[in-house]
Amino acid sequence: MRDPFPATARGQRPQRLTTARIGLYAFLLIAALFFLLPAYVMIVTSFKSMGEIRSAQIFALPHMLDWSFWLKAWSSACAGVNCNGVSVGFWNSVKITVPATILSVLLGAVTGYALSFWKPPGSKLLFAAITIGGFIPLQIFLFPMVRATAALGLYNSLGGIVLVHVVFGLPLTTLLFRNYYAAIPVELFKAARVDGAGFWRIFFALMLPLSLPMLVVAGLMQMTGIWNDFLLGLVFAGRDNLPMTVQLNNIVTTTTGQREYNVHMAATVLTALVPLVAYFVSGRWFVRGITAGSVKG
Amino acid sequence: MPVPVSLRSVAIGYGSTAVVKDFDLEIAAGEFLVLLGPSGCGKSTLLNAIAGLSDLSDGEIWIGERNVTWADPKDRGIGMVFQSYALYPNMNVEKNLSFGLQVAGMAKDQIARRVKRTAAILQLEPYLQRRPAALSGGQRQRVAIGRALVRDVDIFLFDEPLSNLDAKLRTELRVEIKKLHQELGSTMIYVTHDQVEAMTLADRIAIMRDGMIQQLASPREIYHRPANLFVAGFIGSPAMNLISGALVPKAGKTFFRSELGTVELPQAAAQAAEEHAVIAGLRPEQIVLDTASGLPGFAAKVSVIEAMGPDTILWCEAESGVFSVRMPGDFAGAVGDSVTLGLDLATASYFDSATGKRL
Amino acid sequence: MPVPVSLRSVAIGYGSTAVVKDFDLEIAAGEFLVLLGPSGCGKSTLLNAIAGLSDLSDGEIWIGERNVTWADPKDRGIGMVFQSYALYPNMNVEKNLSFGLQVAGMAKDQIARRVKRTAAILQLEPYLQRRPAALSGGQRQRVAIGRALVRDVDIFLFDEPLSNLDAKLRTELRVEIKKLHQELGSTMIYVTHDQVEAMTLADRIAIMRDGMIQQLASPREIYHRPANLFVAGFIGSPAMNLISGALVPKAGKTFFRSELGTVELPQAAAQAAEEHAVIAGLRPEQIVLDTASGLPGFAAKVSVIEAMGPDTILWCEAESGVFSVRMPGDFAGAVGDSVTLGLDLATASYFDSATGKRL
Amino acid sequence: QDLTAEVAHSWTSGGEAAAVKVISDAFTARGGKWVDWSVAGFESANAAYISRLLAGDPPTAKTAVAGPEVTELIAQGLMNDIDTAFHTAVPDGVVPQVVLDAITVDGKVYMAPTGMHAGSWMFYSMPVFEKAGITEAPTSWDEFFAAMDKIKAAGLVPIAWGGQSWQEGIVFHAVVLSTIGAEAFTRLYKDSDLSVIDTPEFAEAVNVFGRMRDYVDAGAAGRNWNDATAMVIRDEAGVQLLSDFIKGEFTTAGEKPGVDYGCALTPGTDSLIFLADAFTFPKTGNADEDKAQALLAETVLDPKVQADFSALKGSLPIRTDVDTSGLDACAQKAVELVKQDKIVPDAAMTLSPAINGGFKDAVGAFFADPSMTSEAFIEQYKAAFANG
Amino acid sequence: MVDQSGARSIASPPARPKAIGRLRLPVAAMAALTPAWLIILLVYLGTTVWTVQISLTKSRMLPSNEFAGLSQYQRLFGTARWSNSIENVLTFGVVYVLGAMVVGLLLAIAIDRRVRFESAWRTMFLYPYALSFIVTGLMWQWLMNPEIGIQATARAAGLGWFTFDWTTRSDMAIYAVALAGIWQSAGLVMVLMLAGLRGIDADLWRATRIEGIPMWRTYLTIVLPQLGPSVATAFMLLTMGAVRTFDLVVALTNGGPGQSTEVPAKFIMDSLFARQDLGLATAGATVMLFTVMAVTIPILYARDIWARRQNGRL
Ligand SMILES: Nc1ncnc2c1ncn2[C@@H]1O[C@H](COP(=O)(O)OP(=O)(O)OP(=O)(O)O)[C@@H](O)[C@H]1O
Ligand SMILES: Nc1ncnc2c1ncn2[C@@H]1O[C@H](COP(=O)(O)OP(=O)(O)OP(=O)(O)O)[C@@H](O)[C@H]1O
Ligand SMILES: [Mg+2]
Ligand SMILES: [Mg+2]
Repeated sequence: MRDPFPATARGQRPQRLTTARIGLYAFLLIAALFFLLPAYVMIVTSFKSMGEIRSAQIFALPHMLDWSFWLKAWSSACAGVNCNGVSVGFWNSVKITVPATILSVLLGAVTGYALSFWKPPGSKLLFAAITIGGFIPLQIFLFPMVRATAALGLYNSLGGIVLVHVVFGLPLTTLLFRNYYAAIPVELFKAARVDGAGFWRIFFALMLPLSLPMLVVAGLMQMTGIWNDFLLGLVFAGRDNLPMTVQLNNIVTTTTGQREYNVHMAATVLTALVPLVAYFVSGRWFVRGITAGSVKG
Repeated sequence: MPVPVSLRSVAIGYGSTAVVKDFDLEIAAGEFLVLLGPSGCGKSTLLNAIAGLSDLSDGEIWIGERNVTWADPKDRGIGMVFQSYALYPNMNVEKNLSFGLQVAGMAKDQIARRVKRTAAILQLEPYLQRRPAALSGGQRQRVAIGRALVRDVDIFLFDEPLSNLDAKLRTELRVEIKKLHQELGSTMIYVTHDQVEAMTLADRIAIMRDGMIQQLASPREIYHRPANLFVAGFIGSPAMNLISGALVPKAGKTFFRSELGTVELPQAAAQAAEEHAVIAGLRPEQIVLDTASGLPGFAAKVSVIEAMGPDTILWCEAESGVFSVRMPGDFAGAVGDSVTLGLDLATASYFDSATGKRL
Repeated sequence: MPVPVSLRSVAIGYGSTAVVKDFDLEIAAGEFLVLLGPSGCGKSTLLNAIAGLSDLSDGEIWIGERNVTWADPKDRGIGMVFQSYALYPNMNVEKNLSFGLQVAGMAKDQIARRVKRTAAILQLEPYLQRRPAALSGGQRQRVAIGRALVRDVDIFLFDEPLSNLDAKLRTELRVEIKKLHQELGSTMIYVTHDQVEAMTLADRIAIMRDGMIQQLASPREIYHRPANLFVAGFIGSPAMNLISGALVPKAGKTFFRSELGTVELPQAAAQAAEEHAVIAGLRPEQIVLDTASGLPGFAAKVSVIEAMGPDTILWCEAESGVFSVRMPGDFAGAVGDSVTLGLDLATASYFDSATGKRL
Repeated sequence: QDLTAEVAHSWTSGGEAAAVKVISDAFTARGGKWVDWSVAGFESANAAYISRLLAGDPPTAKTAVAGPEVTELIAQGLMNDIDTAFHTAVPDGVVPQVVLDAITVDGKVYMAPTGMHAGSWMFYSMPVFEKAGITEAPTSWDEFFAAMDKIKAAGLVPIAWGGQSWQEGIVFHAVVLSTIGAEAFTRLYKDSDLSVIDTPEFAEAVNVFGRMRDYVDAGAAGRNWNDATAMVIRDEAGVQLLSDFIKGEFTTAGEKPGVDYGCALTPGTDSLIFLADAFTFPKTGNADEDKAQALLAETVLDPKVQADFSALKGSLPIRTDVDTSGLDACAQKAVELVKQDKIVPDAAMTLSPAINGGFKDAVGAFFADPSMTSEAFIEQYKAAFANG
Repeated sequence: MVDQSGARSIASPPARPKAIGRLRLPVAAMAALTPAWLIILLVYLGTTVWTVQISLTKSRMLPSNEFAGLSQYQRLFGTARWSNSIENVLTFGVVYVLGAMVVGLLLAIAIDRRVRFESAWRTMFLYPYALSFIVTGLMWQWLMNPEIGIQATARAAGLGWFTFDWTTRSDMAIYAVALAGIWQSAGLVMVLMLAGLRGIDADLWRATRIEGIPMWRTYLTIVLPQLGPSVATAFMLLTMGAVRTFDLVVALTNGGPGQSTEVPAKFIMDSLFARQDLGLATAGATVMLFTVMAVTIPILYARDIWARRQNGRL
């Protein structure tokens, strides 16, 4: 340890690498190792020929950097009679994910906000029901939802799949936001009410900006969930709107057919690129001290 | 437009504990009412209830002709300064100020004008683009005041709005608030712990204690004729000097008997039909240092001298206790001096020993 | 054990804006220093820097024999009351008070004793089991004070610790803090806007403005001999009455010439080698209402009367401006009265018109 | 005329997809329009398919294992028969009776089989056998275990084991067939004659199956079949017991049958356990689609299509009258058996998925837990029938 | 709510309507909650009713109306796999939820310590969440395979004693699944906690530094309790995930070895689509649902009471 009282200390504290700091980075590195190990194997595998893969040296580096499997995964891997890789459903995925994410996050935010601050009669019951709903395995909903969307004329449509995602996202997003709002000083809400703002005004002008970090978290979660979903997309979206993951599933899953691991790895990573990029850029919205300076005490 | 506010047997509580009980208060249209009371007596709770931010457990609140007990805050025509500020952390100062106006649908240029004027009054111009987190404590408080002042409401609720401001600014803002009050004629309910503020701003002062009103009267009355011992002790700094004794009626005259001797009181001061244990209260300025004034006096010794600028407080130890005496600022005594204290018992307040009520 | 604190050409800023620049301050061991200054002048910033909570951009801080510029807050032996309280929201009052002691490894019973004593001083006993969210503003503030007081430290930093308390409690706590200071002999740095507090508590007062010290002196000196116009205007409420004029030396004597006429000044008041534009400053109590006193006078009209209890402030309009005059509390004039104001120019302060510095 | 057929299938990987292409090309050549609706993975495909049935929007055709999972839909009146198309396309007698039985309900043909897969195979690495000094593929379980001991002694893995219960189920049934014989096998799995389970032959099967635990490596649990195959290809393991579909793996690895690897029936067996894939045809309520269905059925049953499809898929044609010269050596062996009617239907074709699931549960549990007694296993296995 | 009677003399206050209770209905809030109510009532409650109803029938592949009494439940509880599944999901749930919470929280705290390249770290820890488990399950399968994975590599490097063969051992396989689960979900907990951590008032941190409270202690006793809502959220999400766990198991062990990693959701899924046993699946789902309700409702209730006590709120 360095002397905490150097007689010559002056001005800005120098950035020093304390043992605590070193420990911190060591922890992060070890954690990263644990987290990246599968990714490493995956990436390495995606460059290997099947022969190399069969040799079962999972940690070995590929003999050469062969991008062909990535190319194949993106644009020419076969699934059934279509050999267009995972790129096929990309825009469909976007078309499903964007509205479904926005709507479900908004619905969760509004619901959480109403439950946290306004507490109209029945709020507790509703919240309990929503919470319990989160435990039901989605697949149980499949048949009833099929009947319901068919009855609404939304089966096999973009609207249908978006609706389904919003419905299934409700417990998660509501939970996120209700608990987040519970930590926001209620005085803020009071002040806005005195300022004459009503339900929606307070929500949009005050609560939504204040929930930025949670919007990001909920957004990332919903986006990932919706982007990665394939069963609901398969069932509800209709053939014209099948998401990318249906193709991914068709490429990657097989019971008795061949498994081209290299292409599978590449396809998986490619499909996950959009969420990954989102994770990376979302950092700047994890703002520090978002309610700082608002209340005293 | 000035509106009256009326609280009718209002009760408010948190959970099972009642904070305010059976509270009645009529505030006239355009009145400036100051709420004074010890910390935790329920002032903020009351303001919150008037604003509609917390539910009553009993009673009614009327604003003007309307029973607003169950009305929404936004329908009550109030502006409020929160004790804890409650600034919108995501908005800069300008937005904080203009938010309420925008909600009310005011025209852009008018909003700008008002915000500008308010910011000028509060000397906030340099900070308009800052977020609350980047402001000093006093600046935050000013934003909180500004947020109420920009708005055009019938009733202003101020919860210790100037507590974190320096004396100069505080004086200036006090004058501004008074001006605003006169201009708008709005009803104002103002919580403060600053007696100068209370005395100078108030039409009437309500002294609260444990959720109940102890005295509701003009500042001058409260200061000079406190209704009971609590008010007497609460108002004035340093507090009143209290002397236990008895009123003794004798031959049509009334005498005050205490350890310090027995003195005849003028008719106006106090009267008693029979001997009566009382406590006499004397403000520090009702005690003088020399007996030349002809007042009954006794010996004491100066133990502490507090120079406070315009005046000096002497703490004098006598046999019967410690007395505080207010002297001019240029007083030139020293600790340890022997003095003779003269009590102006004729102008003193007398309280019943048992009930604490003013006689 | 009392330790001195010394700030040596300290500079502090937020981002690129410098708040405190080239700041030097020597606080003696066991001294009670009050920091006074307008809102936003950098008082809290300075306290934070002394506590080690924000980095200096330049300069050094010494506590006792140690250069603590880079030392951790916990190694500085300080206790601090935050302007924003910063209570631990998840802990009840008792835990809030005892947590620091627990962490320091103090014995259970000793902690209990200390907490009990502190809670008693602060009158917090009924609330020990409550969380901050269930406390009134003043109660929260008292917890914040308590958290600093329970600890045994060499230096206390108080950031407006009494601002949200009622006058009575404030007086009591002021006395308690003073007592504590005397008992412990710890060095105390105290930010306040309350001039009574500043005057009564301080060994010395530092008046700050824009991150710089304007005057560092005893309370009495600051009040009676402000170093410049800023200090003169900042201290005292209402502020000094300022009269522009000139000092005219003539035949070995000095005269003050203004719109109100020309008056000879006693030797002690002010001197000038040549004619010199000055501003004379008179406290409201340096103005009297009758000319019987033989002071130079002029006619004015009472425009506002503020009864403040112990005294009454008259705002009098004269041709040359508005003058505030302090009268006794039982003053019985009325608005509109014509009065003659007598100025005690002999005891007035004189400032250079150009620099604002005291002559 | 719009002969569009939306075809649901799960054949998405390499060889499978190529095989589907044979059908789709032939269908297109006949004037149809193929719309591919492929969903890999049995569960997902089924989920999606049933959903579409419920929503009243089924595809034109769907592949399935010819068996009870289709019969329920037929019983519910949701399926079209293709009796006419079938008999137009297929002369009598060219489809083995067992297969015909499987695709016929109430005297009408409802399914158009594409081919069949044979379980009860044993693939082995020639170099490993050589190294261990094994000259002949074992034909009885005693020989088998003796050979395995040799491989073990050579420091290699005797059995390349895919430790997933569905693979283990296939192996177990192959063993059962070897010990109880084709007739009893059919009685048990087709007619649910539970007395078979109580025979000593069945107990012997359990015993043999249990012994295999000693010949698998530590990493067997949960292993995919192709990873197991890779062990044989790498010549690290001796044999793999499974269906014929694993051949493709050898082929893509550039291995030659008879040179690098060998194939034989499971020791002690003389029959094949077969599983027929077939197209089924939901009622769509659309006359054009009915026509497309008939056309598709005819296409599938075309001898050329059957031959080409099987060659790519690694299966066997359902018709005995097609030109099988394009098939590999192993498949040739199988074709012979088919021609001799030495085939028994897989339990999946005769018993409900629930019962089959129960089998897998029991077999998986038994293999994973050496402490489980044969009796307990047989008890659980039998219970699966009751649950169905 | 304008009073019709106009001005009233103050001397005789109007007869107070005994309107204590809430007359003030937040109409907009109720309107805003309508979608949620609709979804809950129509979809969630509707499905629940449907599920219970189907569980009382003989449904196989398709829903049918043939009443079967409680026979599906009899079958359910007669299945060894179901009881195994319940046991497994409990073990898994505890390890997974606690593990993911702890790891996620530690990561969040580490990242919140103003580290450099924050986005990179965050993405590194979160990426597993974005990858489909069909393939990442295979990665873990490989890594944990004693013949080719970490164990083999370690042993090849001379660490002969090193053993990591959980997936192949019936007694350890469920922990292997939990490990992979933690790997997948810890990042999620991390961002959730990060969102909470970022909201903590800077002055509070200052206060703890003044009092000399060590960092770990500050996190444990001050920050963590303040993150209460975030912790609760993460806990709930993870628990929901644990109860619904399905593809993780399928991808990693497919329930094996034996039935050592079978879980109820997989049981339901298998019954639903692979085994075409709708009746049994819905019976399983019903049992799950009621179990969850039996556990959740008292917890929610207790939490509500506790919160009211703490804050002295109504
Ligand atoms: N985070 C910040 N970023 C930028 N400027 C800041 C920040 N915090 C404070 N300031 C500015 O620094 C100056 C000094 O602030 P400081 O809090 O020290 O004032 P103060 O003297 O304590 O005032 P007050 O009496 O109002 O509490 C103020 O003008 C303020 O606006
Ligand atoms: N949420 C709460 N739960 C329980 N008691 C509360 C709560 N809020 C306030 N109280 C109590 O109610 C009483 C009145 O509080 P209130 O805030 O109205 O006091 P106040 O008069 O404004 O005091 P101050 O001058 O200190 O701000 C106090 O004793 C306080 O402890
Ligand atoms: Mg208050
Ligand atoms: Mg400050």
